[in-house]
Amino acid sequence: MIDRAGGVFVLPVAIAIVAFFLIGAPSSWLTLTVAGLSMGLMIFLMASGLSLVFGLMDVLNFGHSAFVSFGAFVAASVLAWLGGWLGADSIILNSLALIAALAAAIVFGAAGGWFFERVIVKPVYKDHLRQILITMGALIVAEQLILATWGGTPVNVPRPHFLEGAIILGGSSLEVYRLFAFVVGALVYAGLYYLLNKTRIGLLIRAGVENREMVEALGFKIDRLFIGVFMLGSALAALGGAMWAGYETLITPALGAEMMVIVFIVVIIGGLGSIQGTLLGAIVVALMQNYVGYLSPKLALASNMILMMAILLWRPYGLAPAVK
Amino acid sequence: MNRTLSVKIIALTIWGLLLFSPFLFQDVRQVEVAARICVFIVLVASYDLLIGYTGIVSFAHTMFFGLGAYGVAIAMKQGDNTWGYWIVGALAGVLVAAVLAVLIGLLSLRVKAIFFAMITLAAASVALVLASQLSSFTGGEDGMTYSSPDIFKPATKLLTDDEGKVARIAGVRMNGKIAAYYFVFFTSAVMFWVMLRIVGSPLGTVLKAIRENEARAEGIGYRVVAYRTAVFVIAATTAALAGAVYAAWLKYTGPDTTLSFAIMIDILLMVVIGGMGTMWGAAIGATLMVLAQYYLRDLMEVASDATSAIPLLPELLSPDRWLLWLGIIFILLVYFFPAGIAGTIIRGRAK
Amino acid sequence: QDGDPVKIALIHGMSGSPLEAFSKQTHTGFELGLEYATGGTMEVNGHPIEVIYKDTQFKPDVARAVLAEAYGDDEVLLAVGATSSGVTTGMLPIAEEYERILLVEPAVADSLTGPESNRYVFKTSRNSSMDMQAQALALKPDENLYVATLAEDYAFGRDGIAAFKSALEGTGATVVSEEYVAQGTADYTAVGERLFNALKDQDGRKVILIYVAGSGDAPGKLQAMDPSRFDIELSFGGNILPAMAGYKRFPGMEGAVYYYYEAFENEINDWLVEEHMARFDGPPDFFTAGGMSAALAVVKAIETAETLDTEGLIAAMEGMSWDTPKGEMTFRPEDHQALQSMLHFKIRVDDDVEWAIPEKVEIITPDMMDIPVGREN
Amino acid sequence: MTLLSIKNMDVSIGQYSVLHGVTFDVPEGGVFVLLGRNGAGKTTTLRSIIGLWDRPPGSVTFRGEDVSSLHTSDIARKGIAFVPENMGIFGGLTVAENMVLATASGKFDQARLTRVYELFPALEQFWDKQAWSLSGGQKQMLAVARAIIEPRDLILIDEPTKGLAPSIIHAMGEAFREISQTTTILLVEQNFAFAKSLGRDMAVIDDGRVVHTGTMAEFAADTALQDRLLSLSVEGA
Amino acid sequence: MIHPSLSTRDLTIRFGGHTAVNAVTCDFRPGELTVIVGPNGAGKTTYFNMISGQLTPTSGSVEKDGVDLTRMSASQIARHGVGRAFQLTNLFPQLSVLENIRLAVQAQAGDGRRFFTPVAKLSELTARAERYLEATKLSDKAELPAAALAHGDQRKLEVALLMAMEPDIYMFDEPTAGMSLDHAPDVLDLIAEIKHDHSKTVLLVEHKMDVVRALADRIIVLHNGELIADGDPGEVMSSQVVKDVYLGNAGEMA
Ligand SMILES: Nc1ncnc2c1ncn2[C@@H]1O[C@H](COP(=O)(O)OP(=O)(O)OP(=O)(O)O)[C@@H](O)[C@H]1O
Ligand SMILES: Nc1ncnc2c1ncn2[C@@H]1O[C@H](COP(=O)(O)OP(=O)(O)OP(=O)(O)O)[C@@H](O)[C@H]1O
Ligand SMILES: [Mg+2]
Ligand SMILES: [Mg+2]
Repeated sequence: MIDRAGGVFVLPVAIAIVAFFLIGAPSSWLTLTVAGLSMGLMIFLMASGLSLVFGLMDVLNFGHSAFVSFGAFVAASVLAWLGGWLGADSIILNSLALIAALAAAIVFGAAGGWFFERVIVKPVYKDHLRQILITMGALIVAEQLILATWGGTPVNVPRPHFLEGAIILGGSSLEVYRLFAFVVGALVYAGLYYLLNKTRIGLLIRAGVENREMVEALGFKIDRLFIGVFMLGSALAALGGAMWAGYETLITPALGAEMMVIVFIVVIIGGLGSIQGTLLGAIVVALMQNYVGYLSPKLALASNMILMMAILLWRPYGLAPAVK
Repeated sequence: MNRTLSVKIIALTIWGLLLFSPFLFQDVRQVEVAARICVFIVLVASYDLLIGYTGIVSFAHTMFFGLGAYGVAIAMKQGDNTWGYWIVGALAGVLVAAVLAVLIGLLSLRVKAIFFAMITLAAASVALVLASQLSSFTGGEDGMTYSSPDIFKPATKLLTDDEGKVARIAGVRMNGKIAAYYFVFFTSAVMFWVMLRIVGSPLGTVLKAIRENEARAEGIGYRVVAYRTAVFVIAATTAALAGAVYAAWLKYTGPDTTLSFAIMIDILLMVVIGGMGTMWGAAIGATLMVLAQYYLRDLMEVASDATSAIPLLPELLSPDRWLLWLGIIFILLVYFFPAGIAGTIIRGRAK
Repeated sequence: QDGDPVKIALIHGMSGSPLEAFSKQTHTGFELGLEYATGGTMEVNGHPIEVIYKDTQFKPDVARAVLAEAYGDDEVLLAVGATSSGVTTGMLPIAEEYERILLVEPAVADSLTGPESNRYVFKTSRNSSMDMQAQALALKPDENLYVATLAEDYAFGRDGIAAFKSALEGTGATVVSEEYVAQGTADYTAVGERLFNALKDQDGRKVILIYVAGSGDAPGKLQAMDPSRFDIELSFGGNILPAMAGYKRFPGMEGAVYYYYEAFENEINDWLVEEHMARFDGPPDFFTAGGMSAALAVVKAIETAETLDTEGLIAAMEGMSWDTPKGEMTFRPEDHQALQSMLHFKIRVDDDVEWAIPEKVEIITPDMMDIPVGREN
Repeated sequence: MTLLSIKNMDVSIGQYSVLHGVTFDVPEGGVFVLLGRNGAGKTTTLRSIIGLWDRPPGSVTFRGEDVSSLHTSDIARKGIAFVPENMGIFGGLTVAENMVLATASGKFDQARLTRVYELFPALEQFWDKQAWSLSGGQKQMLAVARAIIEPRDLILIDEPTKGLAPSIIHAMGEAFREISQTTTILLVEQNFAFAKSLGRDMAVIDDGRVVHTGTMAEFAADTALQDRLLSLSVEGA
Repeated sequence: MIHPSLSTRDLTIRFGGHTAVNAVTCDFRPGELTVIVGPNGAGKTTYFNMISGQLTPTSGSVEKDGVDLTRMSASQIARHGVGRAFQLTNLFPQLSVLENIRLAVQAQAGDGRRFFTPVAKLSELTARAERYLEATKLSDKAELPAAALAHGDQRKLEVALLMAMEPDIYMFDEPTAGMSLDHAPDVLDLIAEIKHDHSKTVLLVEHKMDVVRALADRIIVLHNGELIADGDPGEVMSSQVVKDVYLGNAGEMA
């Protein structure tokens, strides 16, 4: 399995090389590639929580996008509230404001995830259909709550000065914020990888999805684990939303819903439940979008769909599904 | 047994009310509401064929609905408002829906349910984008208006009295509006009846078997992919027909009346509220949901006014937040009555 | 009959879309407009005015039902609405069917007064042609100007760019490239590279004109790619105030918008700003001004109509001019589109103000523009 | 000494009443066999002991402590292992992973592991395979192996010999005999020959009631009783 | 000699590096009941899976009455008259017992494609389904959902489903596993009855030696995927190799 899946991990490299020759202009290629990679990691942040919950717990959470939106708005509010720090001339204060905003989003996501698992998802484990339905209901409620709290008008997201602007390298421009997003995404990936592959938690959860009763009969409190995973997934979504808010700088309550289709596509392309797959899917999607957008804008919109269909025909379970 | 009967009685009462509604409630809004209920009963029932009976989760149902509606809209806009163009448009829409359903079905009904759901979601969003981008043809985001056959025009006199004016029966003017309503009513009723026959037939049992245990159904000799594709096509063409009827009634077709994801969610809500896997439930679910869409808001206005003295409550009961309450009601329904209204009545209290 | 109330329906999306905030602004403006025009009595020529509110839920079919209900059951004299162009398109035939007036505000599309419309439709909101012509004028086009355009790939974007190009015709300016992105695009890197590559080797003034309505913050994304290294300027229209905060990144940028509360100097606007500040603790935004303009039109029409019915109103309104916070507006008799002034602005950043200030350069009056006539009544 | 004592257990599922006042005591040490026809309620009894029904009325006392209101995982942690009728294998996990989850610490006691390998060589052979691909009998072996990989006080086993080849049944019998030196086994079994060879004490359940308790030796000797309670028309090998 | 109704030629399947069934060549004749024995994991179920189309062989072929079944889908094979009951119960859990059986009857009658006649009107279908209910003594549970049956009754329903398919080839995979002693005879009687209809071919996987002795006309032995013995019951069971690999005297397992 592993060695066979190994091949798919060179896919982004292959795409990038082909694109290099098609694009011709190295500076444009570099701009597009760096932008694509960091966009991929931002999408990964939003998608990883979904993939985790979806793949490990077999819960299809349509409400995931609500956490993305909540994360974005909470971070925006904290940043606005800490406007003084943000505007200050000290990098330390700037960073503190940023960290506070991201942390607030994470805490909010985790807390929301706890509530969500207890109230919404718990009764419908193992029942896909009801999961889809009930999480959709929750999505409606969450969107209304966001509307009621923050209103429908777009909210401006201030961001620290040191994340503004671009580094010009030859003829290419590399946005600072994207580089920052790249780093955050890579750190999260490393953390998740460790958690799932180097600890027993991943195993227990997978076992629990198959047969909850048996895991309990073996002496584990599956409830707590599930809540934990759910909180983690939601917190990741919120973090992803917060990062996305910083990228978008102007956000509306529709933000989460707008990102949802791409997030689903990424999770599917990557293969369910595998963090590696999700990262791979996110990067492939983001790169393709940039290259195709440059080479043939008309196709840009369809590129995701075509990519998904093609990959599913080639590998019906996605690029690197969790071994099942 | 008699529990099933009571569900049937409720659903038949709904159809009865729909039959006489122009006479029972004589205001403008109710005709619109009643027509919408008719169309959505068909739409929801056809969707239930997929989700409730066969266990196929598709998000492309609005796409098929839209194909029928757009077929009629484009034909009547490019041509004229005669029945010929309605038929051409409806047939074209149904045909395209059938072809697409076969393609999607054969290509992807083999894959895991969740992948199928995502593929249909992708297809539906492509349809939405196409409708928006081919604006010279489809009217784009704004949709298009056209006129419906002359007999549906409010000025048409179906019956005249001695003075040559529109006759009234029980106070209701026998004009084109009535003709349009009964067109919607009868076409919907026929489609609903056909679907009832389908689920009661041996085919219906096979569909349920596929939902329950696909591999075993294959093992006792049923070609599962063929059956799934067949039911997908049946559902798709029915939805397209419903779209064609709705297009004639509305005289407007646009993404927000046919293709949008919001309608897909409405359909899902209706199926669940009514009860998955019961055709009769579809009628109940569609009715309640459409009524909620039109009247919950008014109801909340009253509630909000009534509680205006109490802090916070009026804020939460603000009519603009009616969707919030609908969402909460929906969650509670899925939680406590997973079988929906019809299913709960049939199965009784015990879980 | 003297003393009979006059009913007016406000039909907007109040739920189901983030755009509901725009509807609320419109309502506020409309109510303030009635208050101003009636001196607070809410009576016109002795007729008390009664406003009925209806929610389209941003669904055309619901909108049609509630509009029909307003005309048929509530018997309103006229209706005002709606928020999005699609919903409003669906409502047009109902006005014709019931032979009652539909006053369009704040939906934008040109087509609402186009060939598919009908003589019962009046429109006080500005249309895309106005946006884009004003935008073109704000660029002061001449032979030295090279423009690349960026818009979303659907009717709204394509029509806007077409209007923009027709405004440039005869000025000598060149459009070197038109780029269209899918709606909802969030990453503008690819299209940015294409735009830069198209413009960077021109010699002359190089401008990217952005006409993107969605929330993707296209200007910010392009700005982040540092167009100034190729001497490329960005130009785009104004926005609602919360969004104008993001414009602080573009000091000196010039463009056009149809209202900013400090830009218009007239009695009505002074009153509006003062009252709005007092009641809502902030200045009015452009949908508020739009709502107020609609109310002022309604009151004047009722005041001057010879008979208080649809035909009387149409007669009064065709060619009618009236005063609004945005100056004088006039309903063109041909297609019932109201012509109005636009603001050519230049962005000024003031750290004490939450948003970037679109400072007045010039008011572009209707006679400076050539807005195509949509239909012949 | 009594290890586990069940008193007046009633269970109903939906409108069906399945157990009516089931009462019996399992003494410490040895194998206690629970017999009964299909549908008598044996599985239900085991599931109730380990807490997989919501709080059945009646009491379950383990080492003198009432555990009937505890959560399943807490009951398990008191030292009770459960081998369910459907085996409860995690098909998506490998054999090794299935086994790891049955240990408290995540580490194997090497001696016990070796013993498991001896008993069920197939498990060693398929150690890194996904468990769903095992044969029916191999799954059964895995299920039992999980229960004995750690020391426990009580093992509840539901029909372990179902579908096993005679040679394996034989081996398993040996294993149970060995385990029962140190651990009590509560065994539900249809294979009377197997049960007879292992059991020290026994009870028969019929129609949700305990209809007989006693020692296996007495019961095995009394064919009339067997006939009445179990209708042993096909005598086991 | 009677023509074989079913035969497998060099039937082989590999999973990764593991050969689960290795070049099994065997003929089965109408009127004959063949018991397949072998230690756990010998490949008995896998052999069945290849014949009935749940798995596609790596190489080799399956033929029934001269028709090559090797690459056919499970449903095609079922329609060719090869029926199969499963080792692990495999039913339609939420459908009633009657509906479960009626599905098989309907498939056999080719009625699944009728979409406009209410099932209730097809009384001959129901009547046939009820016959199998009676035969398996499940009549009083006809309206219960299959999921609510106790394990033993589910096994019976599994057998009833197979009977209702009325195939030419019957394949039973441990039909009495987990059945109590008072229920097993019902099922065994049914199998014996099928055997007496001399046009049917029966394949049976079974571990219970008393059952094997009572029913078998012939026994074949699988071990590590290979066919190691084939012949008369008495002979095979007393052969040394079977004692070694299967019956086991003191647990000396390979
Ligand atoms: N979910 C359920 N719904 C309704 N009845 C049930 C359900 N589960 C079990 N039963 C009934 O409870 C009774 C006892 O079942 P149980 O599984 O405990 O029997 P058992 O003695 O283990 O039988 P077997 O030997 O067949 O495994 C049976 O009659 C069965 O029909
Ligand atoms: N899909 C598969 N992938 C990998 N290995 C498999 C697969 N199916 C079966 N096997 C292996 O093939 C071997 C034969 O399994 P099979 O189920 O046929 O045994 P069996 O003879 O039926 O045993 P039992 O009597 O225990 O049911 C087993 O070792 C099993 O692990
Ligand atoms: Mg049992
Ligand atoms: Mg087997």
